[in-house]
Amino acid sequence: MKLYSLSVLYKRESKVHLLMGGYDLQSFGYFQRGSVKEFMVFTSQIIVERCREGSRSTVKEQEYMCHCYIRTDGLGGVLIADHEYPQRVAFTLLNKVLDDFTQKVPAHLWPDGNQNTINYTELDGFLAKYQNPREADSMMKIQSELDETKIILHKSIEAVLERGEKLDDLVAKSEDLSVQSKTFYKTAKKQTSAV
Amino acid sequence: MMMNGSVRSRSEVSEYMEEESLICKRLPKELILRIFSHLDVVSLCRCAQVSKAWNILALDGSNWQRVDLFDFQVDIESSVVEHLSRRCGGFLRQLSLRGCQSVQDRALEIFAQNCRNIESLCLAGCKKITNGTCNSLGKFSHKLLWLDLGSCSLITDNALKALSDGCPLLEYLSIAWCDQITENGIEALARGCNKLQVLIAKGCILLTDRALKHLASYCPLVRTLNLHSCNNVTDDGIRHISSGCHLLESLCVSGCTHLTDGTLVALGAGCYQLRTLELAGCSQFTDNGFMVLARNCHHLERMDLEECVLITDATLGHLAAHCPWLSKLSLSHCELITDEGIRQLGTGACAPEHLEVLELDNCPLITDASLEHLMGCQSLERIELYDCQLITRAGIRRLRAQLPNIKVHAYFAPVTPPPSVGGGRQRYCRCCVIL
Amino acid sequence: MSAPVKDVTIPEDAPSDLLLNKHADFIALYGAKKDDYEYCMTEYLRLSGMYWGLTTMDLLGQLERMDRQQVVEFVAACQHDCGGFGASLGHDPHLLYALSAVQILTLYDALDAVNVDKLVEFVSNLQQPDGSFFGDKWGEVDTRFSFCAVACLKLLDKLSAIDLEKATKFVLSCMNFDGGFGCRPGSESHSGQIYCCVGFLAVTGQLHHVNADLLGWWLCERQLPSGGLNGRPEKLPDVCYSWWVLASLKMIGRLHWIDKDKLRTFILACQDEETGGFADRPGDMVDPFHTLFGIAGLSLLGAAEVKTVNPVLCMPEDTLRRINLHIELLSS
Amino acid sequence: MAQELAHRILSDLSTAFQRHPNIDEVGFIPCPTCQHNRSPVVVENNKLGIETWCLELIFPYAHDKVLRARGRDDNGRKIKVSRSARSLLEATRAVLLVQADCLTAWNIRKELVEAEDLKCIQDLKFAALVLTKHPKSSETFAHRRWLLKQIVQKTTSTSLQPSPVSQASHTNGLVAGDQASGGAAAVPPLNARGTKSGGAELPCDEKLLETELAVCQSSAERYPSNYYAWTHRAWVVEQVARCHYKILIKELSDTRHWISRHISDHSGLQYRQFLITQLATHFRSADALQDEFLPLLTAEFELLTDLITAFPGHEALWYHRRYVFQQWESVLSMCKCPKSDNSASSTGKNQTHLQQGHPEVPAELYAHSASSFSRDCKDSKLHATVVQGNKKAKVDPAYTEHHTLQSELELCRNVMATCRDGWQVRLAGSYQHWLQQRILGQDNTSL
Repeated sequence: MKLYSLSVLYKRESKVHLLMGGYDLQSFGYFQRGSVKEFMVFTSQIIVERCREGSRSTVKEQEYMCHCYIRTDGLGGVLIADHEYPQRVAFTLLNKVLDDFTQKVPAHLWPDGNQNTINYTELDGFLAKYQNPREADSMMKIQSELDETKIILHKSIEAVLERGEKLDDLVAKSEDLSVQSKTFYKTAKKQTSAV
Repeated sequence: MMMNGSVRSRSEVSEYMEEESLICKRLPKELILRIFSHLDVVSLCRCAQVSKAWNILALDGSNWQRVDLFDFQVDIESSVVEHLSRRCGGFLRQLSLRGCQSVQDRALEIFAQNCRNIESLCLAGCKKITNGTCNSLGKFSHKLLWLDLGSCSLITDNALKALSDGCPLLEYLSIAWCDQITENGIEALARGCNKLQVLIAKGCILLTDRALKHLASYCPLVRTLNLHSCNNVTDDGIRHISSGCHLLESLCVSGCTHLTDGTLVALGAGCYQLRTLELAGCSQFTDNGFMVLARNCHHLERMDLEECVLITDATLGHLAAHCPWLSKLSLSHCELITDEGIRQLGTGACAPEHLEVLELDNCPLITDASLEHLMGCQSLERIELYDCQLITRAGIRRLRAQLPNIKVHAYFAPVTPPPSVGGGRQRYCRCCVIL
Repeated sequence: MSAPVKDVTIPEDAPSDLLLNKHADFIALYGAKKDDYEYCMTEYLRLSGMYWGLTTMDLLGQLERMDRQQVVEFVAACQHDCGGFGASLGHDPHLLYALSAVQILTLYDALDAVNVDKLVEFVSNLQQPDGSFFGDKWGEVDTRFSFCAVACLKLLDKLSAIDLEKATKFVLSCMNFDGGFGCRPGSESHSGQIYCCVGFLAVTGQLHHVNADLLGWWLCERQLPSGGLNGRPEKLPDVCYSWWVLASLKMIGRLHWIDKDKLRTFILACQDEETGGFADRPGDMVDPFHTLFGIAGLSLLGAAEVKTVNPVLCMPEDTLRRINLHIELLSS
Repeated sequence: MAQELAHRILSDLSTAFQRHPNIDEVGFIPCPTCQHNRSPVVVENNKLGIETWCLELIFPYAHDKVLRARGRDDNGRKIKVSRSARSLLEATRAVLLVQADCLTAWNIRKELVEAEDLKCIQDLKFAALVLTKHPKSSETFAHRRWLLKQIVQKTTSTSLQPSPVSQASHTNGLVAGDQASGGAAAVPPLNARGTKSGGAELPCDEKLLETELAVCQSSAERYPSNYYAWTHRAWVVEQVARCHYKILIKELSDTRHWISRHISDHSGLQYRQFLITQLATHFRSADALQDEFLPLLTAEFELLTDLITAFPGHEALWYHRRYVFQQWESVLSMCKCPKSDNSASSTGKNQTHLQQGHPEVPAELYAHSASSFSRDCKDSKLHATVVQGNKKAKVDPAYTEHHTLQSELELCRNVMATCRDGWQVRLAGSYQHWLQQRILGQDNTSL
């Protein structure tokens, strides 16, 4: 079971921007990591854009599970994990991270903050600690505090997109994705059967 | 190989039977022999299957003066060589067993005994042969002129002693990659074979300056010397050569990393006949060394300076000024070379008629300007530009326009038609292919 | 709350009828451009590729669209002096391609185009003292090769050429406690290997060795909510595994244990409407391999539009009837 | 032109391997066209990258060279065989980096090894590299097995090697242990491995074994439920380590942590089944089985119970439990009545056990697994049982009853009653069904 990326984003009037991100891409091929990272950011952004404030949702995309929690104050977190990673722990972590972030980064910095302006270094630590959910904390106990029935499950990214929206188009349009990443996306798509 | 012949034979025998009588009546044996003498090994063996008469004629040693078994390397067993040598006897002048890995000393002993007129023998890649073979050669093959022992890595100095005792006429010897040979072997060889003109000692890593000293003092006729990756050789060794071998035309010291400008100075002082000089990987040479060399060795035609990383445009200046015959020049990985150097080359004495090949791959400073400077080189056949990242498609196009027949080598993929629609759709998913 | 089941969801707009002619066209077109890079990439399994394509065409009743003579000549050219067949010209001989070759030549009733005795010799020479089979002279052992050997010989009516008792003993030594089979003794049960081993027992008339209920249960546990079947626990469903499992169930008379309609829906959803052909899963790239096993699977599920397929040899029943080859299966 | 470029890129590859002997990963860099006059072959801290635009250039070129080594030109016409070790190494390398299942290319490398143009160790290194790009290439693993056989045959005396027959039926007798079918008919003759394995020293080069296991590990990491990686690993333990006791134990504790981090990897779990099955042969008396083998099974049960509850909905875990249960039952049945048991396979097992001597049981095993428990789950009670398990002279009835059919059925009922997760419930259901089928199955056989 693996955690790949943990990012904190801010959402206001359906505009979303990344405040801080942490990544563990060791399990990917060395030359893929760049593109994979770009896609993790890209995906996290899309999901936060498409999900309501105050909602918890999990989006399944091929082998990946993107767990997303957006607070009513617009602060959102996305945790991208594999399908083995327990959803419950994922959301516990998201709660923790957003609380911790709120404590350490004053809210007035959120609206136009970004990776460079914001000083928050805990994410990698969280990622490392939670890689093994058993060691993370007594997560098996905290089941109660989280009502899983409220978590919305989407079967693919396409499922969170608005009518008529196509993921391929979004990828094609995106300025945050390098040419290499777009090629990577195409080939990866072509080879889903082999991957 | 004899077997190869028999395959066809059965079918052919019948056809030829009645023919044969006719032919034999019409043509005198001598004439048939004469015809056979022009056939290759396989055809001869096939003819040998046709009839008794033809068999005798076809296998007459006089048809077997030159035999090259390289094509059959895989299935040449010692026995084949033994048959062959018995059959050819004194007639055999040239034999190539290149790559016939399974051939062993015993077979070559029989060969040496039977074919004493052998002049040219290639044993390159016959990995199993040892000093034993060279002893046989030393004992029986006194007319040997040309011998290739490349990659016969089991042989040692004693092999060369044997040759020096028995093969005084030897002019060409290759002991490439025979890495057990030392200066003692070379000394013995040099003492006995003073007519030596070519010595290929590529990869004889144990050779030292003293080996070259002996060579220089006993073999004044040496024209070609290859010391590729003989890493113990220093400037002193080359000094001996230049003082002893004034006829030297071709020298390869690529990979002799200890050499410095001293070598180039020495060559300039003694080897005016130099035409070919290979210095790849001799990273200590500088412009000064090449200045002396160029000023003295005007006949230089082919130079490999790959990875002589210290040289600059100045060296090109000297070559352009003093070496009018320069036809092939490699500057791969000479990272200090700039367009200016190429300009001098392009305006140099060799440029208009002689310069045919220029290798500039991995010269990062070269730009399209260099290509402009070379447009006058009418005889330029090939130019290497791999990894010259400042070179553009446009620049190459312009050069081609000027020199239509030139081969330009760069990474720009040849314009291939875009992958046909759904090209990727023809994949098998091998991941789950069971049968 | 758990990880969601490893499975796919079938899109609403997924095809639900058999696009018979499109598939025929897909196969007919396949390999038309032989200079194609992808074509070169698959050279190493060419003969199998041809078998997949030709069998598909035959099952679709359109075999005559393929160039019989060209195919037969190519197959013959792939035979080596040792009697074995390489995947393509210049490729080394291997049991896998010996079977493909025999299957193709049987489809075309052209076995006389090759040296059958040599081939039989090649196959029997690969049997080992323990009864197992090498895939080629380099000595890799796998129950797949045991199947290739007997299937080959059965089609040539030369089963007597090998030591059946030992061969069987080896295959049975690869049976696991769960009733399944692996590639070697002690190896994990795997639908593909199960197909080979059950197929081996079917060909040699020894299906009684199988614990049909135990194995049958394991096999139908491969069916996922989407209706598709996977090859092993917690793997994604795949059209080709649908075949390996389905055919095995058929052989041991337990086909009725799975939900046929859901499986049919899954297989049909793996078609590509524009290009024709089947993919491993809905929305993926199609290829001849999955196309054959998609079609063959539908045939086992009783699709009227396609010929009946033989679950053991994955060839049309009518072809086998022609050479009057009959294989006894377990009854439900 | 295209040919020359392809040739150049192949030599770029060679240069890359010469300059960076420790390349440990290969990957393709998505790049549809060649933008710069720059080599598509790059090496960054020992990772080899190849830009995808050049693949369609070098693969056909290299493939053609391979065919030429087999006397065919690219149109399949017969031509003179041309073989130069160096160019064949280059060509096969290029082909295999792109298409790892081209067995002809691997065969050519085998021939180069036989001609001593290529060292086994070198090629093992190359094959390992290929696996970083194609982690489930069966041909690559097959080639490794061939290379390893070459090395093992050189190092160990032939007397050491079990005849395939005994080996096959041997494993079978254990794996298909209580198969109702005839699968287990053969009584395994005691083979060389059996007698040898008690010995302290390893029958093979430790470094070799280590690297091989590491290769399996990384391939298993790169592709989940990697059938070829795990069956290869089992082959290595059998053929290279000759199922040496210490290795089996070490593997069992090494993979323990791995599987609790890869709970859906059935192949990994099945590998533990292989290890446990092989270990059983080392406990050579009914007593030893009870005192030393049963605790291993208990530990496995506890591990599973823990994982199944912590991570509901994983079929792989439930399947593994089926194995552990049937092993448990067969061992118990043997301990209860070793003589009277007539089922061919278990008699076979008993003979094996009785004929063999008594091995020293390493306390570190229990220490080790205990520590990995405290890492994986904080179940001190279990910790206790296992540690005593080591010391206990006679088997404590309390815990032979620990996993009766009843207690397993109980577990299923609990899950089905309490668990909110539908899939988990379904899995418990089919485990229950399996258990019930066993009862029927055994009734049938006893009749």
